[in-house]
Amino acid sequence: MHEVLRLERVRVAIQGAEVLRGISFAIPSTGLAALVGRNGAGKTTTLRSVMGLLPLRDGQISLNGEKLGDLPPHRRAALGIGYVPEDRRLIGQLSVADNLLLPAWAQGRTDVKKRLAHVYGIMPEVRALATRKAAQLSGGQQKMVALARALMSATKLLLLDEPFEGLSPGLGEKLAEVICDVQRTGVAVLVAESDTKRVSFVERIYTIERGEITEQIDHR
Amino acid sequence: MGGSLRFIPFLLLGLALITAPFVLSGWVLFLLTVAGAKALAVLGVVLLLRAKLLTFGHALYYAAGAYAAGLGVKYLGLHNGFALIGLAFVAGLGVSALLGLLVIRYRGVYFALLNLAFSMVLYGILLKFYSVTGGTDGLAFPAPTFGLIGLSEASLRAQLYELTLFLGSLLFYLTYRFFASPAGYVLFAIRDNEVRVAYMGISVNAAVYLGYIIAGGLAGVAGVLVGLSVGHITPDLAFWSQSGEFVFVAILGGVGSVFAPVVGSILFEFVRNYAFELSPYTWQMTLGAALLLIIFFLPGGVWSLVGLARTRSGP
Amino acid sequence: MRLLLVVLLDGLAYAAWLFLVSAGLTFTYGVLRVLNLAHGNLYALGAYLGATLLLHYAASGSEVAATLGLLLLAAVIIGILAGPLIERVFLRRVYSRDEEVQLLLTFAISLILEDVTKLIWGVTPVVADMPYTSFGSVRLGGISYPWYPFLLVGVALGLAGFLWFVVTHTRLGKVLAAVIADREVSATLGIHVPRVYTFAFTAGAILAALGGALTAPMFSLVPGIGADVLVISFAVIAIGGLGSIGGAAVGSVVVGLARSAAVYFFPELDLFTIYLIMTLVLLFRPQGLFGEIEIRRI
Amino acid sequence: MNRYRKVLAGLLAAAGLSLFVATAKADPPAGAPASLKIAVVAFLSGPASGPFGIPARNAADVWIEKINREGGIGGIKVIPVFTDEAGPADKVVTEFRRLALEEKVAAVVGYISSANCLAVAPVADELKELTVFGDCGTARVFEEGKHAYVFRTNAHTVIDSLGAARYLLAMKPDVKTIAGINQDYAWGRDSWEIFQRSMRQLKPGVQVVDVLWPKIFAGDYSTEISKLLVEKPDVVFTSFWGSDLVTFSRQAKARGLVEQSIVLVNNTGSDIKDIPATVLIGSRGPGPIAPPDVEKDPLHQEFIQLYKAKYGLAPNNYIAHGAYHFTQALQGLKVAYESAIKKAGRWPTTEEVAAALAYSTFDSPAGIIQMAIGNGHQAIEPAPFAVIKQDPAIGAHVFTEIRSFPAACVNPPDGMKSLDWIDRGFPGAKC
Repeated sequence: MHEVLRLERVRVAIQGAEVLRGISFAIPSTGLAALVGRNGAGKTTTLRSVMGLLPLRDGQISLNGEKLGDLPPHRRAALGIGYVPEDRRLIGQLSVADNLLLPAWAQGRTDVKKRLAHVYGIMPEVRALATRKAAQLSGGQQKMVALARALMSATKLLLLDEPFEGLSPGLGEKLAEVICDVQRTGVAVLVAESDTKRVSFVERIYTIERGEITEQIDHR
Repeated sequence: MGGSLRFIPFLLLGLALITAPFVLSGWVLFLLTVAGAKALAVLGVVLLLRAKLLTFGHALYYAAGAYAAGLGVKYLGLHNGFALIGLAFVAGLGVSALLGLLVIRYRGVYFALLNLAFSMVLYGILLKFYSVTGGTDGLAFPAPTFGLIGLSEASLRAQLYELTLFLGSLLFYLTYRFFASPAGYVLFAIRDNEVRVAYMGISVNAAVYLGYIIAGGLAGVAGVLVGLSVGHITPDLAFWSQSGEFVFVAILGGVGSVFAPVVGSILFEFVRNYAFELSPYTWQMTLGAALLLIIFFLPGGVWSLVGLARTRSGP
Repeated sequence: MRLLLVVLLDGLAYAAWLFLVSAGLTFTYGVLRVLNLAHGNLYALGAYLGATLLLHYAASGSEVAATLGLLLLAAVIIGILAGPLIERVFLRRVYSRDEEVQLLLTFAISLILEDVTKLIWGVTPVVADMPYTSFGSVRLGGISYPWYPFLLVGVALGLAGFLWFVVTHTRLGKVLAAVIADREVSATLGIHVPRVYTFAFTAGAILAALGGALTAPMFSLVPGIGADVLVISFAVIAIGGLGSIGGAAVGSVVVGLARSAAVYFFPELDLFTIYLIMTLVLLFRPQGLFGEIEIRRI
Repeated sequence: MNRYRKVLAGLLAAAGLSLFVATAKADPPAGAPASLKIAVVAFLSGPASGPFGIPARNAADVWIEKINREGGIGGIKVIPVFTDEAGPADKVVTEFRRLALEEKVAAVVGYISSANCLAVAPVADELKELTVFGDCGTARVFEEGKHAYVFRTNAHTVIDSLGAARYLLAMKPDVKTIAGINQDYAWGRDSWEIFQRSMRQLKPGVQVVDVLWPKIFAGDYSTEISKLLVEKPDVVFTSFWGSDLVTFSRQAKARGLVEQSIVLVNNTGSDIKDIPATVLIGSRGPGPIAPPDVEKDPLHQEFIQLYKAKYGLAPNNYIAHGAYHFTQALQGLKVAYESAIKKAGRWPTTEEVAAALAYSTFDSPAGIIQMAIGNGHQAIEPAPFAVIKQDPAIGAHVFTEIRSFPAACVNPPDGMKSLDWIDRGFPGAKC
């Protein structure tokens, strides 16, 4: 089984302070992994580095064995990486449908309708919101839309930053189901989370502490 | 031991500055006087920039100081240099205390714009009340007297230089102390994160108001010192391009130190004058290119060179 | 009553001009969050090139469409030459720096462009007012008006409508909205943000130059016209709200009518009008009539 | 390349000529410097550079070349130092001090802005620097102060607007209503004040229907023109200049204001081809709008030829009084230096040159200049006015109805303030 995502001795500094201190881990294809750690441990920084939003001081990140180097974020999205930031960050003045279509327009994709149908297939509740303005949605709805938007790009890898934060237990369960569905379509998933209990459904948990992976737990 | 030795360069610098009139040419001395005076206005801009408040209207207080003194000459018959400086300082403080009540509520580009609007209104007033202010032709500033010293008029340039040096040093020292005071730290903290400062139970607006008034008073003194040196004032003192020049010089010098505005101001005056001399037809291009070089290669302003030299030469 | 009509007509014609010269500044600020102090110089370049093209190709009077076409061509040439150059070579390198550094950078470029314009076109006034005089005139309220300023009213309305349509109803507009709202997330969605910035700055530059080109038939051109326009359009967009096209339109109408009324009823106040309005508006609505309050980040 | 070669050839020729002249002439006076540096200060940037600054600078350039070709001043070659006048007063004064103290120029010629003349005058006295103002207008310089080292070899602004009033009454004696439109800055205010007070004296009962004050360099005057069209005054007086005048007069023409009212311009700096026909126009001093007899003046002809040869334009068609004024300043200096040399028998001191220039009379491309008022530091000049007409024969604009009011008619006598003189009904005026 080849690895979709591999990080090797990744070092990242923010404003001179080293936040990631030589992180190495990997996610196998069709894998479902979580990165668990306290606030400030380096989870968000890891995801942002994978997305290309932060420059690496040292080390390598590769997707399907290909080194990403200093590829800019928009090129990584085009490679099939979807990213759900922690605070949702929808484009409030655009409709839900426009939010979903943005990645397709930006990447100049031709299979827009197919892709949209695919995402609606996984998350039918988003279809019902399509014409509403993103700013008018509730927090929970926005989380789901942000996930749907990331899925428009995520043909290979989906990155989620604390997706369960602030969700009701019921909605949380539903989200977990969607994540499992996504993984079943052949997309590797990496979830960043502070609470191990919320990610009991994943196959592998990496624990991160002060910018280093301290533990790896495999379920199943 | 190290402490007392470090004092020596400052002593030498001070001595050099005080004795400058006996050594330097009249033109350089004049240039230093004007640059030193303007550095006070720039210091006010730097003070506000430390709190991330960019103003495009600081020339308002510069002009207020100059015109308060100019009208003092014209209508009150004042000729005593100290009285004129006092008048300008009070004008700078007073106008900024009044307008400060309004502008300190704003941040970012709106703060910059509101200040610009006020300065342009003053510009308009100075232009309009032609019979009082002389309109664009301006007001003359006859040579002031400094009753206490009683020196001859021939040494006026040297007197003005020394006055600017001593008064400037005093105000720079006081501003330096202000930077180190709790209110000064609050201003600096606002730069990083205003809301967090507010959470700490500190009145942000009170600190900004205080900073704004100090900046206004500094500019007022700068205005009268330039007026006395030049001998003539015009509404251009309040024009937006003058405010732009202060910001230009602030960035040129850097906001890291109270000394930076002086260095920036002197450098600017020389660069501008040499740009005129080298290419009278395209001096603006020369200035623009110089500014680009500083932005890209000396992002901390000219003052960062001093810091660089210091780290190179060891502790 | 007749006087009111004249005041209104003059005010609207002036408002149209204000909108045409300030649209570029507010557009650039809207997308890049950079106040382009070289705006006035792009305006001047557009005006000079527009006048030059008119003098070469339309000297003996010309049709409206051909004239407007030439002026638009001048604007596009200036925008495409200057826009990408300024954005890619200079501005791009300071996005991560403080706001004041970005302002200074555009100020430096403005100083350079001022002399570039002078080196190309010299200092003697350039006059190309054929469209102003030869497009005929109309009698309204008992006095004669040339058509050209009213043509500009039409152009301004058309431009406002066009910009509104692009921003709200096209994919391009939605991509712009995304970049404006969240630069970083836009990049993660696959939007090539630097390219969008170059595009937006170039579009702003074309608009600035277009304002100048359309002005060329009305004014005679001399060094320094850019600085005045910068301050005026600055005030207009501050009144309307920085970054808002609609705000610039409303700000233009407010200032246009106020100035016209000032000329008729308080000629001594002419100089002040624009700054008085700007001060009043900023005092009661600091974000401008249509601006959005920026959220302070913790 | 071609241009470069031309310049080089010109330089060589000039050098050769001056060498020839210098050797041909008698030895320079005792104590003479190797060369005479003269600063030339004029707007080289900004809106005043086109109509005034650059023509003035170019005129000084060709005139100094001519002076050097003919042996220099008192046998000494003149080296010009050109600088830009633009910038706020503190910059202008700093630059003046640099010229005086660092460049050590013998004299400073120039300044177009009144504000700059007012700012520079006291500094010139302080530094004992011989300074000849080249173009600025304000009467305040010598009416509010005495300046030992400062001169102005052109008339002050009173002749512009008083001349306009006199010309108006000559052309339209039955004028009843006037309106004013002037740029909102000091010179615009001065112009209107002098014109209005003069009209009050010369034809009491004329009604002022409106006074408009647009911002200087506002660019567009549509609204103002609409208002003037509504008010229908007999005469619209304006002190616009440069691009503002071009725009205003052309818009006024396009909208029929020029046909409805007489448009009267007190003093202009614009190309004659850019001003519509039937506009009444004046010039400060008789250079650009030359009365027929001045046209025969050899200095005038020489100036036009030199200027045209080097800069391609005729300074008289391009109504650039700044160009003439700068040659007047240089002529004044030359004559003063040479008479001071004669008197002293050696190279003169600055004070001796100043004494020679005061109350002197000398010839210039704009005719005879008399340093008659302001303690001999201020020149008086006649005030020429004309109507612009399209001449179908040559297909260009020409001046018609030229009338020049003699210097003694439009200048106050020595020692009297201009506004007092006007309000007292022009005592001593010889018209």
